[in-house]
Amino acid sequence: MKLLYFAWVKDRIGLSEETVSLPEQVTTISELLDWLSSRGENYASAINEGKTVRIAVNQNYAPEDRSITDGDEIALFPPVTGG
Amino acid sequence: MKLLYFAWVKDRIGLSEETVSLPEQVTTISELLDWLSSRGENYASAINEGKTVRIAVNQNYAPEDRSITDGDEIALFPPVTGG
Amino acid sequence: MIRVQSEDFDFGAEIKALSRDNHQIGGLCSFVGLVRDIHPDAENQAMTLEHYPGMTEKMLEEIEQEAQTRWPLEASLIIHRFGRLEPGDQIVLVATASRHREAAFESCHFLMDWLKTKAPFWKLEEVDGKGEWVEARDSDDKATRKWQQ
Amino acid sequence: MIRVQSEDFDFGAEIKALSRDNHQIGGLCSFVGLVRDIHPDAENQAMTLEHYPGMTEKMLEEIEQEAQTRWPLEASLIIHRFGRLEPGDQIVLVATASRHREAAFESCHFLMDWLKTKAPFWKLEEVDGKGEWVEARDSDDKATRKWQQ
Repeated sequence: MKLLYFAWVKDRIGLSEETVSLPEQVTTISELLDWLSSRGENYASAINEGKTVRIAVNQNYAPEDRSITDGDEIALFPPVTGG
Repeated sequence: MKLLYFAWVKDRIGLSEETVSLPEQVTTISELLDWLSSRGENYASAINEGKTVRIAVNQNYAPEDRSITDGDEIALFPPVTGG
Repeated sequence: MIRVQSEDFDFGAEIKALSRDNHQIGGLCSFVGLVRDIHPDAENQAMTLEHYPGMTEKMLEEIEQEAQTRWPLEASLIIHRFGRLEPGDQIVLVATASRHREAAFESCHFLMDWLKTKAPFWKLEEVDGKGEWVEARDSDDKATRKWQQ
Repeated sequence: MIRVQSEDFDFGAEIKALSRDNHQIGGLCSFVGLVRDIHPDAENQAMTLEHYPGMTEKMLEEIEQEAQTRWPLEASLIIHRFGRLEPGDQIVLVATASRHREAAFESCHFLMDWLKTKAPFWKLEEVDGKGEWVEARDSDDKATRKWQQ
């Protein structure tokens, strides 16, 4: 699975993207976030910061109960501030 | 008194402007309109058309009960349609 | 700033001049009104804008002043043309600049709505040589009233 | 039409191209967002816009499509820049053209409001070498919600 990070989520994790193999029990975004948080303090601080992280699956906004598979492109980022 | 006419008010009266001496009994816009209407069919048709004629006194919109004097510049015109 | 003129204007240059060197501007909203081709089958059509010289400038200045009272504006501009115009020609430009986008959007919209019912301009539509004065629309009065609530 | 680019754009030329040869357009509303000088005492300040290539274009296209569904538009354009910008630089251009002015004003305002909360851009403010991510504003969420009622 391809993971992309932007803005301060990227800064905290220390990566802009990575490719991971999902453990079998991870089938939703919510489970993905829990699993990522367990991978280290950098992930935990990026993901749990005030619950403000936004998620896109294959370049569309997605809710936390959305199912995911290994072929998806998942992005984690803060609320947007363009314009 | 200087009178100015615009758009279809001008077309019906047949003049774009004229200078008139007010009869003594004409002291408000309302009286001016009545007096003008009595001057001919062209004035009557321009002024009484659906009561839509607008009045400006010295280049400001004015209500019909507004007092007027010989030194004023009075304009009669249809509702505006610019922009 | 307001201008009443028969000549065309350069939209891009006007907007650039309006915001130049003012780095407090975060948003600039503008509106251009154009002459529409409402009689596609006509051989000739034109729009002639008559106005009341003197009162026009006075009303536009009052309208602009009112917008500056209601919103914190860094800059504003109204240009309105008069005379004979053809389909595609520019009639009016309204632009407002502010620190934030809401003030720019609202004040620009306000200026157009007010101008429509207060600035002494009258449109004469000419189609194949026959002229007719455009009638005022109720919707324009309504648009003005929404800013008075 | 949407464009995501690091280069600057020529506002006047873009607007001219948008309305050229379409004589059904009666009103054209546009908005330009500019980088503000929010730290006048700083020696150096800049704004760096990060974005999510691919998703940005997709979102802007969806937003533009939504505006075209809601209003009868003759033309529309969104240009959003990314990369390093300085005070006075143009960030974003939104323009809509319609037969009537209300549709132009409303759809342009709608596009800006939606873009603000849906297009994946993030602003990094840099002041004298120190960078800080700009926080999302509640007022932007509210501005988006008003179009959902």
